Amino acid sequence: SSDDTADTTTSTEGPMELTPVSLQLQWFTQAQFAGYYAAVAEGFYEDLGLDVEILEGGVDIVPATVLDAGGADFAESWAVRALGPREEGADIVNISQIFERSATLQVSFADQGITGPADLAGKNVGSWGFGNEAELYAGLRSVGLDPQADVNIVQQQFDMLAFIAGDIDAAQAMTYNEYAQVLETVNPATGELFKPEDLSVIDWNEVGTAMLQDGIWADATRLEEDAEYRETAVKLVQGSIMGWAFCRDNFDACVGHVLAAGPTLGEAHQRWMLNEINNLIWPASNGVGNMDADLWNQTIQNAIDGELLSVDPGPDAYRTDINEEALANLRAAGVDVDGNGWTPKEIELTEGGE
Amino acid sequence: MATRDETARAIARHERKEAVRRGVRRVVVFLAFLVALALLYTGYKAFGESINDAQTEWPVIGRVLPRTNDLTMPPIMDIVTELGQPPQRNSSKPLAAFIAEASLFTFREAAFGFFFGMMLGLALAIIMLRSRWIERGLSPYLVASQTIPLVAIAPIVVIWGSKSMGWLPFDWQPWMSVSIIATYLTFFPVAMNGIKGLQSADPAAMELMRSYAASRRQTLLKLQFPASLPYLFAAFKLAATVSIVGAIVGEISGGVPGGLGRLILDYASRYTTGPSRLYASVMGAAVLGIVVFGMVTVTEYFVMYKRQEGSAAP
Amino acid sequence: MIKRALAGAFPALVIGVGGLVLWELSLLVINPDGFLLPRPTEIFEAFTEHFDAIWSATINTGYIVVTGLIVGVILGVVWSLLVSRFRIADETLTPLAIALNAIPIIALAPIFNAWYGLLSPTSNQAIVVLLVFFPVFINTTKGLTSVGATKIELMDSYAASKWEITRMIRIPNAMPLFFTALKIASSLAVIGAIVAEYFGGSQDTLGQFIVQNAASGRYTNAWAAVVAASAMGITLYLVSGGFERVATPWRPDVDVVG
Amino acid sequence: MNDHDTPPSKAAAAVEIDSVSKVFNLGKPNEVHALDGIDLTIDDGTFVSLIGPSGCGKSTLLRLMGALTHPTEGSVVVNGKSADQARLDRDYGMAFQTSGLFEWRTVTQNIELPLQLMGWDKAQRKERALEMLDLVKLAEFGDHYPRELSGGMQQRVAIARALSFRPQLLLMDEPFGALDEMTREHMQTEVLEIWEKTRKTIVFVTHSIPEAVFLSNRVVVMSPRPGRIAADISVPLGRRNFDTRESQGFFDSITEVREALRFEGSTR
Amino acid sequence: MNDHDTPPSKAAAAVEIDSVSKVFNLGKPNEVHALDGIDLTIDDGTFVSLIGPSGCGKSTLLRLMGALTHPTEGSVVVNGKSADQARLDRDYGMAFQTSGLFEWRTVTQNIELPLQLMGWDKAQRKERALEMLDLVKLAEFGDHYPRELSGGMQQRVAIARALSFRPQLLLMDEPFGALDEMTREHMQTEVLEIWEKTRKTIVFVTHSIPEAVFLSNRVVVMSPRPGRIAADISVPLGRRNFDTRESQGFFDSITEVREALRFEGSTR
Ligand SMILES: Nc1ncnc2c1ncn2[C@@H]1O[C@H](COP(=O)(O)OP(=O)(O)OP(=O)(O)O)[C@@H](O)[C@H]1O
Ligand SMILES: Nc1ncnc2c1ncn2[C@@H]1O[C@H](COP(=O)(O)OP(=O)(O)OP(=O)(O)O)[C@@H](O)[C@H]1O
Ligand SMILES: [Mg+2]
Ligand SMILES: [Mg+2]
Repeated sequence: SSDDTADTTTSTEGPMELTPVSLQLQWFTQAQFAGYYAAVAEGFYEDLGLDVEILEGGVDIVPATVLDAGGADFAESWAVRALGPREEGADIVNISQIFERSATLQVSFADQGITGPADLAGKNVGSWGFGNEAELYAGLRSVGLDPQADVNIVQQQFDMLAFIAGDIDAAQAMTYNEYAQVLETVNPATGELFKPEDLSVIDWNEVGTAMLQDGIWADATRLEEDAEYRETAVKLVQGSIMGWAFCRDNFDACVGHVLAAGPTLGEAHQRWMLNEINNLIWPASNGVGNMDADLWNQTIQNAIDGELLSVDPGPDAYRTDINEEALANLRAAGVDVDGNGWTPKEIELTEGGE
Repeated sequence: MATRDETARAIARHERKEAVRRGVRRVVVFLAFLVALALLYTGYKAFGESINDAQTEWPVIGRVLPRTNDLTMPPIMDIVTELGQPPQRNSSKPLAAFIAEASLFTFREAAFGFFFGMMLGLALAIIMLRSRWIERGLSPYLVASQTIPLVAIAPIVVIWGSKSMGWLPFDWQPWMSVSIIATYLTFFPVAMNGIKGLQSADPAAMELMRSYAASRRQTLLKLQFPASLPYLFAAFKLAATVSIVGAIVGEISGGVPGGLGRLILDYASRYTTGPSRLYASVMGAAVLGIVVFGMVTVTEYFVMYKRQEGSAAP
Repeated sequence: MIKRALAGAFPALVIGVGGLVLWELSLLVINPDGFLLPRPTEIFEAFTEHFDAIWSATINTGYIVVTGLIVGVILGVVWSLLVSRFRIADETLTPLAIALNAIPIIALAPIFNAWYGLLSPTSNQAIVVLLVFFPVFINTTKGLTSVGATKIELMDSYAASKWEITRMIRIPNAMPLFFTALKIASSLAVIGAIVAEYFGGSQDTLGQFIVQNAASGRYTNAWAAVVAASAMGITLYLVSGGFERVATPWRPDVDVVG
Repeated sequence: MNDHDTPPSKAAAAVEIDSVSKVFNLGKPNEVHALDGIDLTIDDGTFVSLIGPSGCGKSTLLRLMGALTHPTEGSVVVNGKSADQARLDRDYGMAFQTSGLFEWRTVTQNIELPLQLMGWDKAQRKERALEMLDLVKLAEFGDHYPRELSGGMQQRVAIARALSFRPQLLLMDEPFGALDEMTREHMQTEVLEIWEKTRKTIVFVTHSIPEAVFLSNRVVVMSPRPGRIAADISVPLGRRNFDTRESQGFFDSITEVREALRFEGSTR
Repeated sequence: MNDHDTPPSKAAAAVEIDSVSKVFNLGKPNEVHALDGIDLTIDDGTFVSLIGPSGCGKSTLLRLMGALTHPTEGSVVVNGKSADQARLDRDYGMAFQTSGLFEWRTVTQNIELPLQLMGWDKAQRKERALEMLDLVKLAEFGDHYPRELSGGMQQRVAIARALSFRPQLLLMDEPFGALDEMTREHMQTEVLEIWEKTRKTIVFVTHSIPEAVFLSNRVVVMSPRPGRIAADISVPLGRRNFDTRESQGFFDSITEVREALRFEGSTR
């Protein structure tokens, strides 16, 4: 259908011709993707000559697959969730690694006394799969535990009930989503919301087994052969980074853009999420989006150990030229792409996250 | 003759009245039964805590009894009040309206899926009717096709839908892919019952058509198809509810927003912060299922009532 | 006998092998780098490579399928015995069954998980039971109630009791329809279990194997597990057909398929 | 006149029907007066046929005798007791137009059915079933399922079943209605043979005039709704044989019954 | 002898069957020799009955005439052309034991079915259907559905349907087999009336000797498998009326057919 729309836009838009671009997200609309929504709403893409259509993700939607199948021009994906299909033959490449940090936690009730990976031995440990397990497995192995034998890995549902009900001792949770959900739930024992003090978390960034999460991926061959597409890629990255910078500097307005895009969770929850997402990006040690080779290698090693990948994808799996070009353009225009001044906010959660 | 017609009409009127009376009685009894079920649910909750202990004590029964607290089994009144309240603070639309809109959306997907599934099923049945060989060769795979879990094909369909439907004169919408997933579930009962129904035409009537030198098409349209209607309606009833299942699974795994599937997934994923919302949307799905079932049943009544079996007038 | 069975299976074999070859060739020609729908040979390779994992997942899923199937069938039969015997049961349980069937059962998966806990197999079994129950109930009820009036009158003339009538007429009369339902139910059970597994629980199941592999783009592995699931469905279907032959010896050639 | 026409000397009444009326759906718009003021006494050991146009109440009358339905007015006495009591005492056997065999039981098992219900033990049942199979000349077919038998053979099994527990009274409702004429004539001969051997009382409903005449001592002709007894014709044909069907007496009786029927049929 | 027995003077052959044999499942273990060396010529305008024990091949012979099946050996010529050609030319109408009415069509629509298939326009169809309804005396029932009609009325509709396009040849396979005796006799009279009005050739399969004798100019008696023609009896009864059934000639013809059948039946 992209051909059709190209034709129609040519005939109706007149002189100011926008290039239609689609970006496949990896989950439903929420503040995790605030930068892209903001870039659309604030006209950053349009100023660069792009007409960006944001495609919502789903449970079984693999952005890399959609990208490879031609269902989208670019994809927003975790590194491992894109490298798996790539190993199967998807012709894709990472062009910008937006998130620098991992948001995955292993949450348990404080009274369980689980403070590090070693404490997970013999426990019911929740995991969603989908590549999320690699950090956990690597963390367990780092303290000498065998993920298959020494813990009981449980397939987690989409909600935290199994954790609250005690079926799962240590549940997987994203800082920006499920962790907040627990804090939005009434503790049946006290009649009040759960408090951070009730919980203890294992942060994989601290354990040192974190893996790269959200980045932007593109069609590898098209980048090589199609100069126009490469130009579009630079513009997309440039506009997206502007969006993320906007969300860092205009917190409330950015939340407004997300809410306008129609998330299903409420405002308080989106505020919490955006704050946590900003934490994953800012401060950007190397200019936002630039690949940290050490983290890349750590990601690959964890994935291979966890049998998510069978071989090292090699240096062709990501390229930095496009992001660098975008950063250069942005720096020239005076945009702060490092965010060194970023400080997290205090967000108050409400029951149900409304 | 006139008086006989009159008595016949009087009898018909009486029978219709009887049928209505029976129908009303059925509805009333069933509603009463639903109330009883609601009471049972509430009553069970009241004893819940002690039963929860039994879960570990009683070996088999304990496993079948749900554990209960307000999180796993929200009070019925909570569900009812939740329906009237907006699920999001930044909008005043009550949950009931959300569910109704989502139901309509899912209904559209299911309706298209039902339609195409019906077409595909009939086409397959007609192909199988052509030769016993094809029927024998194909039917095991029709059965096998239904053992392929939807979750495996849903993403493929959604991706292919957006990718390869560009040639169509209209823009391919994600919900259309969901309709295709619904089609996948719907065609099966129609094809299986369709072939049985088409073959059910009285052999004598088939010979009659042959004696008129009727073409295959004429035989199909004038005899075999009408003869298969009772079988087809049985299949349609199954297909109607199954198309809803297909639409919901398709929405969930294909990531298509707007329908009941997404609503259920959303409310499931934040279950702990509002279990009654999930219960309400599941009930929405139930009501939708019952409505489409009812629609087929009513259609069946109007198409078939003329040929209801009845003793020949003596 | 065996020769006839083989002759009966011949068209299916031809279409099956032909379909596989066509699938393989057309993917080789049209879509050489596509991996959404892998070629049969690739699926076979993945199947052998991951045989251990798929096998243990099949065992775990199979347990849910078979137990759920058994309980669902028992529930369906008991339910229809009640409905065919007591009018009040007919007036309450029949519409309830129809309503239950109209509910997209998978929508109940999250609720069952809440009820029974993520670690208990009961929640997945409950899904299977509900899916299986309906066709068994509908068909068995039809079989139990569609007994010719002459047969009942004959039993009345022998002053037979209600239970004797049920045991000697209604139940045998319901057998053929019951087995038709059992065949439908056996493939439903597989689908039900896999969709239920999709909503969490143990990771070592076919449903999770499919979802996890599909979610990371390894469709070939996912399809290998799909093959295992289909094989399980077809096996159950054929086993039901076998039971049918044994249990209804008075019927001529019961077509195992269809 | 020979043996065939003489009821056993005791001449006790097997069935006494006294001013019986039967109304279906009483008081509703679809009320049907099926029978009206029927008086009928059937002597022990006689073979009585009921004949009449479709819907005249033949089956209803038969079912009243068998206590499968009850009269709106009047009384039915069977073997000196109420019909219901007779049913509970298993005083009669029944056979219908469709053989009503249970397709899931073999021929032997079908014949054993009433014996099983009466709690006979296995050996006894087996013995009696073999005896019955001999009587209806199906000894080799004991282990077959009904579908493997022709229509006529199925009817013979049904008759064997009805006779298996030696009921006093045999009620048959168009048992040969579904057979072709040739098979039918053959079956008629067989039933007569059985009747002559056992001398049970038989009440036989039929639509066929030659059948009624050929089989019975007495043909009861009924008129259409409300069913009444229009004529009660005795058939003095003596012991039947192959030539009976071509004898003048046979044709005369046929004409007599036809006249009685035509007169009644003309009201239609 | 009067009009009833005289075929029209032209006496062309409507059906010529020449040394026809029919074997089902040829060469398979379940091979059945249904017909063997049948020679039969039916003159135009005659009413011929086929009678014989069940399974002797009556229906098969009829279906051969109608080109619904084909002979293994020999030839079937209808109206001077091959049976298949006759079928394509719509030379004949058929009526079966079960009326075979389409329950989803009204009486009129049922009668119009063959006309519709032949592409007649609406007005023509309507007109012909009304004419046919008159012929079978069901003018008031045009808009009724079959289930609202009695069995006899349904059969009359089926006959009207078979006649609607004025076929040369009417093939009827036990059309009254499912009716009770009284209704059956009534229908026989009606068919004769229609035959006398239209003077079509009718081939009529039946199991009933009186029916065959009452209706036809000629009764063809068949022997059981392999089906052969055992006797060809002409029935010189003249124009039929109420008294025919009680006439000596009628009983004589019945006896003649019975003897022919008994002789053949004895091989069973
Ligand atoms: N259970 C019933 N409810 C209502 N009407 C009935 C019932 N049983 C019989 N009738 C009516 O009573 C009348 C007599 O019926 P019955 O079956 O005794 O006739 P029959 O003489 O046996 O007819 P046939 O020769 O067709 O068997 C018929 O008009 C029939 O419609
Ligand atoms: N399609 C067929 N395949 C195999 N055998 C057949 C087929 N049709 C008929 N026969 C056999 O041919 C023989 C003659 O059958 P047909 O139906 O002509 O007999 P019929 O005289 O009409 O019998 P009935 O009086 O029972 O209708 C029978 O033995 C029958 O089993
Ligand atoms: Mg009757
Ligand atoms: Mg025949």
